[in-house]
Amino acid sequence: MTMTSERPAATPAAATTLTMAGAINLALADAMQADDRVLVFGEDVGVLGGVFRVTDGLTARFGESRCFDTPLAEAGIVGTAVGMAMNGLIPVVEMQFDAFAYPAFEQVVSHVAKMGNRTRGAMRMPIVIRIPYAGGIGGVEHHCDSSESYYVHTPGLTVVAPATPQDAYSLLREAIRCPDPVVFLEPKKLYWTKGAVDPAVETPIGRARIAREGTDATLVAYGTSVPIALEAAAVAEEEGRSLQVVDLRSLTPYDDETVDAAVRSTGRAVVIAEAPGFASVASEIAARISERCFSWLEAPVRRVTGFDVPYAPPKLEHFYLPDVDRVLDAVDTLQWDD
Amino acid sequence: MTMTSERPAATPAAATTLTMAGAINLALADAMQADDRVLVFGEDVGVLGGVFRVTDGLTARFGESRCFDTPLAEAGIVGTAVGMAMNGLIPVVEMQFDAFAYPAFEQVVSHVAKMGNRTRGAMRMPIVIRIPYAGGIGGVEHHCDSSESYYVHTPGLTVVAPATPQDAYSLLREAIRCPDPVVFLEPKKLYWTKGAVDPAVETPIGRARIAREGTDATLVAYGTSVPIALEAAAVAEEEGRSLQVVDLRSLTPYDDETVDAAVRSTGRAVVIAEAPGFASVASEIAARISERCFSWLEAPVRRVTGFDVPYAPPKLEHFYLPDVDRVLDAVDTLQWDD
Amino acid sequence: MNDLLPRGVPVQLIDAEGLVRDDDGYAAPSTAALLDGYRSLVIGRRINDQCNALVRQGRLAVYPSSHGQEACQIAAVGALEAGDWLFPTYRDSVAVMLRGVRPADAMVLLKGDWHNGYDPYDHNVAPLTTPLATQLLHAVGFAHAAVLKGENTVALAMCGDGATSEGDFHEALNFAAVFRVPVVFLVQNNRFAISVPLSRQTAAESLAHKAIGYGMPGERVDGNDLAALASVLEVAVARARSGGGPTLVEAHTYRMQAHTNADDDTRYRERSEVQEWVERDPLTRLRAHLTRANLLDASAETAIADEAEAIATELRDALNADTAPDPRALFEHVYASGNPQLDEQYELLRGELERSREDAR
Amino acid sequence: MNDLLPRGVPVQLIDAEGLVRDDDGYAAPSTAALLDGYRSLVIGRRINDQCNALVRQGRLAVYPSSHGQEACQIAAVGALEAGDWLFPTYRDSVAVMLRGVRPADAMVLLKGDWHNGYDPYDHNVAPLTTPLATQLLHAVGFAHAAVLKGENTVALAMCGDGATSEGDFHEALNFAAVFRVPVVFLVQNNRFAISVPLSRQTAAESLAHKAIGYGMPGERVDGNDLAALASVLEVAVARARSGGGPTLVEAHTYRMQAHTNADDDTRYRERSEVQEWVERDPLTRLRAHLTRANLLDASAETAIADEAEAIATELRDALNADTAPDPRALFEHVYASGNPQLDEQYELLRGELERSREDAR
Ligand SMILES: Cc1ncc(C[n+]2csc(CCOP(=O)(O)OP(=O)(O)O)c2C)c(N)n1
Ligand SMILES: Cc1ncc(C[n+]2csc(CCOP(=O)(O)OP(=O)(O)O)c2C)c(N)n1
Ligand SMILES: [Mg+2]
Ligand SMILES: [Mg+2]
Repeated sequence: MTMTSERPAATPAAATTLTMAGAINLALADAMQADDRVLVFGEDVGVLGGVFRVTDGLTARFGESRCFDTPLAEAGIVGTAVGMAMNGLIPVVEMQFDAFAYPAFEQVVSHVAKMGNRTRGAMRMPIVIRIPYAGGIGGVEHHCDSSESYYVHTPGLTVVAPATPQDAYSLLREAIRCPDPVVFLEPKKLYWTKGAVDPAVETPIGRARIAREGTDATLVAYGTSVPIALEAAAVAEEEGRSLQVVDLRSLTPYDDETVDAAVRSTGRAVVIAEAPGFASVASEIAARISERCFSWLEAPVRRVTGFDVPYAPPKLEHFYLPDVDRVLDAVDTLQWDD
Repeated sequence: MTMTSERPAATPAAATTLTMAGAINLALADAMQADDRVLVFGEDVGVLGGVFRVTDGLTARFGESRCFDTPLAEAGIVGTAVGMAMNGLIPVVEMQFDAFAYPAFEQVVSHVAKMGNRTRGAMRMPIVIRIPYAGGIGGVEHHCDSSESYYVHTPGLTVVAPATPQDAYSLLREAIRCPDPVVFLEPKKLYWTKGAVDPAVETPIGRARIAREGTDATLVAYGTSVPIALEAAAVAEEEGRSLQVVDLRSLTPYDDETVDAAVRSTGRAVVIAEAPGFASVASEIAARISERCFSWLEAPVRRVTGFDVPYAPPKLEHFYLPDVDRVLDAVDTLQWDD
Repeated sequence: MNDLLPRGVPVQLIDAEGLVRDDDGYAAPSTAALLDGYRSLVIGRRINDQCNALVRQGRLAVYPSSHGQEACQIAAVGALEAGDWLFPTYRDSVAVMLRGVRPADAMVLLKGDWHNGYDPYDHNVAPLTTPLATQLLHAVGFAHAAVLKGENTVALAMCGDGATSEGDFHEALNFAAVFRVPVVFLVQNNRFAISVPLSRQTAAESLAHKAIGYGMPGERVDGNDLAALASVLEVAVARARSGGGPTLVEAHTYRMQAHTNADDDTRYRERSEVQEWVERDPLTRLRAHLTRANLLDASAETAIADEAEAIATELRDALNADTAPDPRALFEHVYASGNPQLDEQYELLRGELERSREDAR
Repeated sequence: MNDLLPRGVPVQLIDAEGLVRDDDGYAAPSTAALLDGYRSLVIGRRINDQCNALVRQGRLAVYPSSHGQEACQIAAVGALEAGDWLFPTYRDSVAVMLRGVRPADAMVLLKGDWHNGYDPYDHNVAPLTTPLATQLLHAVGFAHAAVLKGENTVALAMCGDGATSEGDFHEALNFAAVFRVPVVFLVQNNRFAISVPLSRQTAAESLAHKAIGYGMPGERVDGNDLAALASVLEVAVARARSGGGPTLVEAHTYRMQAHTNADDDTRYRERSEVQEWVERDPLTRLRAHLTRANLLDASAETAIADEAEAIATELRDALNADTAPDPRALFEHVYASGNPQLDEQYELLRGELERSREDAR
């Protein structure tokens, strides 16, 4: 990632406790303060502050020209962001819900992802596409898709999914500094979880985090599945099993080094992701681990993912979503000799 | 798959030799003949017969109301196909090139794939979306994408990719009979390969094919990668290694039974696909084999795929595409004791 | 060809005070029709009130109220014959119910039980659609199919002002005009897309001015005047049925309440603006008109109120009944032709459920 | 507001016979401008001929000829200042070269060496764009950024008649009008989208009739009349630069040759139709006009022909030079910030290449 040294004016001196939504809001404000090429636009991001209030106060503080509402058209939002990036600006656009980013798919895949490459680096796309993703919020159809696999499979995109307020802040600041386009996935159901946020903490994109130490098996998670992995590890400990948790944080680029070292240290792995599992990010993780850690593995890599069905209606979503029991069931199948 | 017994009038009595494009053309004609709910539309599919001539003669034979050109808008083509299916017709639409299906992504993912489910089966989508896919034809940017992973990851879609004229014919007939929406991927570079086609042969969607028997290792391929796998197996034989080749034919549903049995019989596997490998169909295949054949595997499952870069320009595509050497290199790494 | 342009001012037959405005182009509906329309307005308003209450009580996951827009939905349904098709959005529950769908079934999506709660073929109503403007293409394809099949069906597709900015809106109107299919596009311009005002959706004089760009007629109508809506839509539907092709109708109305219960409209609009529109309420104006014309007396009002209350009760009872949707439903309908991977996954879930039942014992 | 509608007939200043048509709305360009335009027409035509030859000789992978449409491209470039930006399609190579891009660089995409052969910032020319209508949104965003940055830049975006059917066309014109950005949309209506005739793209009287639906002026112009094109685009660019917002200009022209060398237009259109348009050729008509006005003599003709020939030679030599693109390029530019997975993959490829070089020894 390219680094800029400027530190935002409005940044609180030290760490404060914020919700993830608050941390993202602060990151946007600090980035806009630090670099006036940064602008925010999309549907309802202006005076309303976004349907999740993530852009709250940005228009009031930075003015209509820095944070504004657009006509209701996602291809238009992303396509004009491409043009703005061509003209030297750094657009941070919001797709209101994951499924409502699909109208922009052609602009994302054929232009945002490819422009830097097709111009041999002459025309980079320092765009950030913010997408509130995944479910667990009782949302009706089209409001809870986990669409990360579409983006991760697309060369040229960088894809990030934070699981904590601190990572949300630090990774979004990085994403905005990044010369490449970044799809920034915000786990809806974690928007209101609180945590300490120190704006001074810099976290490079592409590095996973050991969220919990453990020796018996490794749980690999990202975004919404990290809290589930941590909870499962806590329960397992009571049952006398020590589970390590890796929080990927960045899906592209992917941190083979950290994941491989983790899995080799335990010899067992379970990949946890909310999206339908077939041909997904979880498939890639499982395939990579299986290939790269072959001789270390005591048991096949298990996947605990969403089922390969359209996202469930609110009253059925608890059956669909990976949960602690399902994770522990998978762990139990890891051919324990005991 | 639901079966219909009608056999088309215009079908040649016995097997004939056809190109894959010819086989697809025959399948369309036979399906239109057999069932007048079947209609074909898209860009240039009418009087021109499609840019690959796959729909050649259909308008002349069945008239403007059965095969016609639309305004130039892919979301419009797929979205109106949804409405036609709602009203009892069986639309077979053509996306001119893989990358030009992206404007229809929202209609495909949010409606075509989900309508049957969200209406509890009351409103099925017997739509076939034909997409000439992959490269190897010296096409310029956006004309050679391998986009199958996007569709395979989307619950509700059935995804098929034939590698021979016979399968192209039989699977397309099945796809048109199928009550579920089918993304039918036509390997551009195989359009002009010839083979025997017997219209009487019925091939259910969801069954893989052992394209070549072998005992030392299994090559898993589909669409454009099948001929490469077969050629690699032929070369390997000269070098004294017996490679088995599985042609998946159908990506969703996926034929675990055939693939697992094949890999368990050899204990080694290489997955070959032209698409970028990251979070792809190849990832899923490798992950499934690694998990389901764990105790049979003598070596990690290898993947030979396109690189994770935008498809190469014509003069560089031979560096990008999986080829026999790259496949044999992968086979060489399968921890042979000899 | 400029006759494809809409009028300078929206068609209005009964003004905000309930006074009749003569119009040389459009005839007012019969008094019988108006009385029946009034009845529907009262019912529609009651449904909105009831659903707002149910969402507060947590019986509905979310509710996008059409309070103040009921006239558009009633006129839309009134313009169609039984064999015709309606393509509604998430805000058109009232229209869906008026079309004959049982209130309880119409609310299944918003209750959270399942994605769509009714069989579209029972009353020729497409599923409520959320991805904006996508249903317009479905309506066009449906109508195109009807033409190809030689059926005399008209499709009426609804969308909002915000949805007109989507590419699918453009492609739908263009396909409809090029293939001259029997569709009526009804845009409920309620001046907001959640918080975004109309001025951010278009710089044109009106949304109906888009019609001429597709070669179809466009008309603007007072969206709170049931009489005007009925007449304008009647003409549009008749044109479609007689092979005259599609029409774009823009109804000028107002979203009197927040976007949904989850929205807080005080963040982005003045109460005074809302108040201005309360004075143009479609229900009060029609009541004023009918009362002034001595077509509506206390007993009639009571009868209508009772009918509305009965529907509200049915709705309340249905939604208060606790439902426990079967998890099997998650897998059953994804493929009609079956899928071995899903079978395996369902087995996994079934095993979990059985174990948890055992634990429970 | 109906003044946003285009004229009933396309603006024409010089007719097919080369005779001047007076117009009270638009003034003809100076004779100097016309002479220079003629020069560009000859060069543009020569470039098309040369590229057609090069594709036959296998030096180009594909070529979408603009034979007969050169006037549109010349006028587009002529209307812009150096600081302005051009957003071309795959058919606009002539415009790209006239903008200053070296012919050899402009043809890199179509030669197959790389996706885009020039640095867009060298001459303010966006990459040739193939996904239809997508570049219109880029132009709008670019112009919007210029406004936000307080720069007085105009963006001119080109597309074809077929592309107007795409959703992105709609979204681009709407964003441009709503934000009132300095963009000129130039639609080269050459009556075909590959094999599909204009009648399948629109039922409207003209494509320029779409403008009023966005609240921007629309104009139609004879796309084979360089004089009319220059005047109409000059007005549109001036409007954009002075804060007057976007304009939609529809140029009525014709694709005189097949869609590309890969296409066979005898399958879908009559030679007689093509012949009719040959008689409206932009080049012959301007030559007739200038000769009649004694502004063009044999020596001037020779000078221009020589200049055109020089460019053709440059093009020929550049494309006949065999190039062997470096496979490393496949990985180098995908991410500016690096990617460990790509590094591994490049190592794999490098290993293969080294082994094959060793084998070669
Ligand atoms: C493609 C798409 N983008 C965004 C949304 C999120 N969303 C739901 S309703 C809405 C506003 C729609 O406004 P309008 O079309 O005017 O209809 P109204 O809600 O006013 O009836 C938005 C942005 C969506 N449902 N679909
Ligand atoms: C989104 C998209 N769909 C389809 C295509 C394939 N295609 C390339 S050119 C073309 C016809 C374009 O016609 P028009 O816009 O009139 O431009 P012209 O070629 O006539 O200059 C088509 C269908 C494409 N490039 N992009
Ligand atoms: Mg609205
Ligand atoms: Mg054209």
